[in-house]
Amino acid sequence: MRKISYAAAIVEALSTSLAEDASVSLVGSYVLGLGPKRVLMDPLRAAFADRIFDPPTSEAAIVSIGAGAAMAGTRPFVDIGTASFSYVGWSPLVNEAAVACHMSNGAIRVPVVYHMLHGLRGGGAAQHSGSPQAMLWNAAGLEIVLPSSPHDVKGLLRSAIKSDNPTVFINHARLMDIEGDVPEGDYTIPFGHADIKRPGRDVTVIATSYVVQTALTAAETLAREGIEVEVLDPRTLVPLDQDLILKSVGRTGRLVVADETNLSCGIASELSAIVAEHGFKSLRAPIMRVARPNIPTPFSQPLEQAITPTADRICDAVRQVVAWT
Amino acid sequence: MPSPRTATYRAAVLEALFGEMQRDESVIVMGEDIGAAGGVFKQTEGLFAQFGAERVIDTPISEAGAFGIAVGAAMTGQRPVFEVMFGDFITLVMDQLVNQAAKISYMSAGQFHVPLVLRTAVGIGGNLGPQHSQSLHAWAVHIPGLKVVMPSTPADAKGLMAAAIRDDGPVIFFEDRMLYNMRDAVPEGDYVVPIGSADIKRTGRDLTLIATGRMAHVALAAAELLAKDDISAEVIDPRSLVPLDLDTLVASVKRTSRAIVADGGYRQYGVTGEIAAIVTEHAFDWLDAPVLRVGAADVPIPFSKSLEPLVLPDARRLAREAAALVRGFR
Amino acid sequence: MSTSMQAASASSVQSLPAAEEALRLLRGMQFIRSFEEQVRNLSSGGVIPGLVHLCAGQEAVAVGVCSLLRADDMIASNHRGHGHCLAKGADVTRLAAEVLGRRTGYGLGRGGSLHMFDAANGNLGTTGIVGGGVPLAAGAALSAKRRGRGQVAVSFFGDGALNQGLLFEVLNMASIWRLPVLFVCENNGFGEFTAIEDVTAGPDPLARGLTFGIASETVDGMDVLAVRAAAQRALARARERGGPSFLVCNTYRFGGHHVGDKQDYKDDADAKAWRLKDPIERFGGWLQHCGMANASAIAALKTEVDEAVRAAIELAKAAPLPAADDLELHLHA
Amino acid sequence: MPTLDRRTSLSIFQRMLMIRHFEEAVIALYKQGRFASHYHLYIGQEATGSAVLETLSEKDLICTTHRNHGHIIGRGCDPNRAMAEILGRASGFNGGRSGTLHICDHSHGFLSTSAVVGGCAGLATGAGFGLKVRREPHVAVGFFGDGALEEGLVSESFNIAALWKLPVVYVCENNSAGAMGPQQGGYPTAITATDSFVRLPAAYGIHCLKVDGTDIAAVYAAASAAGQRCRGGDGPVFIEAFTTRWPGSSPLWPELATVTDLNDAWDPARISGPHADWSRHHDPVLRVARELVAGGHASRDELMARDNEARMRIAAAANFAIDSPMPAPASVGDHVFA
Repeated sequence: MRKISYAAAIVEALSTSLAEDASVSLVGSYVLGLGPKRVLMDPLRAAFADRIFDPPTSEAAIVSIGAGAAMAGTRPFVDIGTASFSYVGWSPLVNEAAVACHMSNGAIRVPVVYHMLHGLRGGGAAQHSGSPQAMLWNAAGLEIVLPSSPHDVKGLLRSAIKSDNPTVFINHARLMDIEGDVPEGDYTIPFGHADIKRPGRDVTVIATSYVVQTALTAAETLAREGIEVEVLDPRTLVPLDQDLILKSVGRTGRLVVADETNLSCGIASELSAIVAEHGFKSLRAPIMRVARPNIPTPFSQPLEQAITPTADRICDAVRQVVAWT
Repeated sequence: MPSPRTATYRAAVLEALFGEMQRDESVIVMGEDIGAAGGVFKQTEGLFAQFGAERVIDTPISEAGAFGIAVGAAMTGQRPVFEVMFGDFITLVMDQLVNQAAKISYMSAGQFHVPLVLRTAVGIGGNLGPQHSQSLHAWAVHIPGLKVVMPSTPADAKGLMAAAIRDDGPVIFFEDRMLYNMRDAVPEGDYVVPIGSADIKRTGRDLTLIATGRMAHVALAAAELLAKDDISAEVIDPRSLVPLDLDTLVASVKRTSRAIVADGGYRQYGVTGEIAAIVTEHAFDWLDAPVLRVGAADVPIPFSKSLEPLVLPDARRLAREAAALVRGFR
Repeated sequence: MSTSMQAASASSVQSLPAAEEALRLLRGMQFIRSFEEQVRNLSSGGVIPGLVHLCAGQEAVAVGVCSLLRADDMIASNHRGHGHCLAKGADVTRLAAEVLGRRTGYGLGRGGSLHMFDAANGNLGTTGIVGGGVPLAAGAALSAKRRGRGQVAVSFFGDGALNQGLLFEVLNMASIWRLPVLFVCENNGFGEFTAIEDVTAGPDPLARGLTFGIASETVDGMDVLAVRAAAQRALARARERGGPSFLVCNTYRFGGHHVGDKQDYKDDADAKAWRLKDPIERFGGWLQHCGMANASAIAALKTEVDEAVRAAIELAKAAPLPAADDLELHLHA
Repeated sequence: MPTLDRRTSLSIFQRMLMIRHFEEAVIALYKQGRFASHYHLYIGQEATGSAVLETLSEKDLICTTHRNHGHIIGRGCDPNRAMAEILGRASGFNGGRSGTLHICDHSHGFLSTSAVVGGCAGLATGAGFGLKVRREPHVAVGFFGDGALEEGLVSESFNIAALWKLPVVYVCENNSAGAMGPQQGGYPTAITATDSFVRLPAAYGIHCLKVDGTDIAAVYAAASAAGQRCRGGDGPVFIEAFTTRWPGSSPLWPELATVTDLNDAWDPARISGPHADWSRHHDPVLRVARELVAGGHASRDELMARDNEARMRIAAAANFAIDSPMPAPASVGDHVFA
């Protein structure tokens, strides 16, 4: 199958969506970040000039405008840019978009997509490396999508734009350049379906976003030591594919959750609690959490490296749970 | 023996504010309607009359800007107690809280400190609906650099507010609206409860109920019910979520081998998940049963009288789950 | 020479500084320019991780304002803040070390270019959030007002921040509370990659201050003396409890939003025209025009400054990176 | 001096009567303990909302705030379901999920009703954006109080609406005049440094109009002009409508300070009590009634009859709400997602 970059896959999904549905619009077109890949958006800017708007630096307003436009029956795709900036637009995100459907007893739909780039990107420091997805999961009412491969990002983005719910679509800055098999044609990946990126019998490693790639690297290393790791990517946090997670841990009896959000009240903690609660009897070792320690992201490279969920840290955690008796 | 002096939760916090403002010129109070109006919950009543407009500052409805100003003032010698009227409105100060206040001491390598207290009223009750009832403290816990306290009794509220104001870093102080009128013993005069110390509100041997804020009272009521069934529950209130007194929690769970975590925030991705995970991690070999979690239903808090009470479990439901946990995993 | 003549006529109305002070201004601007040029080379050479935002072209604003500030006055900067830090007295070696992520930097190398704090010189820091530093300056002004020692706080921000609601809220409060704060908008024509007119509605950015009853004026931000004169008025107002001021300094960013930005969105003729107004060339020309310095003295000054900056950067490069023990320091006060 | 034809002015007055009686009924229901939460009333501002709504078409979109009853009723939404929502009943517009703060009737073009100050301005701007994307010749109207002009979100919305020429009419209902303010233990009022609210949107190049919010002809004229401008693609308009705060809305909790009796309109001598001045000079319902009769548009008896009709209709709505069941507990999790 043909290989294209993660960024190119995003552009394909956006292009198909804009062409297919005249009510789809883009608020903010630096969807691919500020790197060289941003030129991939130029053809779209040309082809759909009347539906692509580059807003001022007014995060609160664009989040709110996206919600309003969606309530008014269109399907805006709003680019918040670096995920750390979502805090500037936090109120309309959680007080308007997330609650409108429930508050109106289902009368109002909010089919908006909020796009952001999260994660440790190399020198992003404390205000450009944020990963707010766990906090957004804690606020009920938002669908949360974290594609980890070019194939997934295309299919999930198509689903996100078709979804009648407010969807937070989170890419990792480091994923943009990775290449992978992507079908030429149009396809969607339904929400709530986790994907086993690599099967294994000894330990389940749940990872999200860019850390899925890290976990696959770790699995290679561990395979050489005779440890067969199953790498599971939930792909969407809301809705969450709890069944597949519990099935996998039911087989392996051991779990490591690897993720880039901060440890406290983070994704690793929640998934660990869910499995401990519903899969207690199948656990043969404590669940290990490999996450970003509770420290603001430091700029300097050795320090940034020190808080990154690396393949080495995942390997150590896996070896610990395997050794547990 | 004379019965101890009592006060309401609201009055206890106010006592701490009066005390600290008298003690320290640099303590100022900022917020909406907190001046002459005395606060929408009357939680700042009398401060304006005593300390005047220079130290008790009414802000416009400009949460982000006003909070940012408090952060700047804290960096330059003031100790602001900044009030966000409803906990739901911390959404409006999120950027200044997460991207500035929490990180400035770290980013400046200690050149600057941000000695401010963000106090806000949270909790479900009184039919205020989806934008005036949430307990969003899990967000603050998720952000490195913030201390998070959540007192459940008038005495703790007074002592922790004093400690929060004297702390040199940003402290988020969550008060449950529905506790404001609760009356209980409160020490007079200068009284400080150190941040980071859990409190065993009731001792027991069969299971540990780890409960925050208002849920500590639900847990105590549940413990009463359980006692009737000869189940002895220990109730621990962490009192502060950052720093978390892990030793006290784990020691208790190692004794009882069972735990339920109860918190007023949304259940998914919240405080209950964090505490359950960390307790399971540290007491795995002592656990006879999964650590259960009890929190707010993951829905926007509905207004209607018939729906609102369903969002948070009551003592009966908590006791039922506790009994099942003890019996089911003998 | 024609540009320096214009500068002279534009500036002659302003209060003329003594030769010594004038050379101090020139040196201040040249120092920033040298620093930015050498940092740009390091950055494009891949020595610096992350994005670096340079202020070459805007030196007159930082120097014009900061040259009038007392040591105990305070500033809050933005993401394009090297110039503000240097102009407010930061040590160039520690600044370079922070940009390079070295342990000897102002933030142990944990902040980097976007997050540089210098408490000793009243610098509340550069910040990575557009408009994020504006309320910090207003808060510092609130402290200054309480202290009553005539301190002033200055907020530097770009035209991109004009569209942040935060600025709107803070302007309102600064005016209501008559805070001793000076809001300095460095209008360099571009918010990141977008021209100001594409994202900023209204007749004139000045209206954003005037509407709250704040004394506001537009300044030629390429003329250090013009900036200085306007700042003088504003600072006097602030120190005399006259409340805030709002300055829109029209200037130009010679480089891109960050090092590596191709700047394909810029108009060449426009860029050329602005280059002719280079604040350093222009002021140097003016100094020669009125006999305060000759060409060789100015050339010597440039060489001396380049050398000083080079030496500082070498020191910074030689300094150690932070160690694992530095990871959690100062997380809580 | 704009004037209105008989049909239009009577239609506006009809909306005003419905709102007034609805609000007086809400207070009564609160006093009976039928609901517990804090609430905000529209009494004193009926002329503004009714005249603006009179100019709108079915397809136009509306955003409102915590003070939404007047806009909902004035738009002609079912008072039964509005009152049921305030009482948290299953039959309410929001199924009892939002109560007084967030009532919205999507079928009449209302977007989600935000109780976060300023939230509505952002949503209304988004509604205008949606209309522009779909190239529909309608307008989005955002009603909010003067306090919203303290929120940064509102300034950001002004800027973008002006830049993109969005069809949005911002109606700022300035009801601060005559308010007690916190110093007298009353409800808070605006804290702003500007000497005139229209200067704020004007700074973003938005076309601004000021009107007496109790003068239906003036409000109708301004709203029509604003609507035309938007539909013509000339961008947003900001209308500041001045009203004098109803004494009952001034304290920290609403009180039934005045009770409406149309006879007071043509017989001011009957008016007495501490708030007589407000009733004589600032009550929009009495003013419009007086003008309708004076202008020969209607007889006193005709107006009394309409008044009575409205009173009955609202009484029926109150009974409907009281008799409606509470939502089923099991439904608490419904509609978190579409």
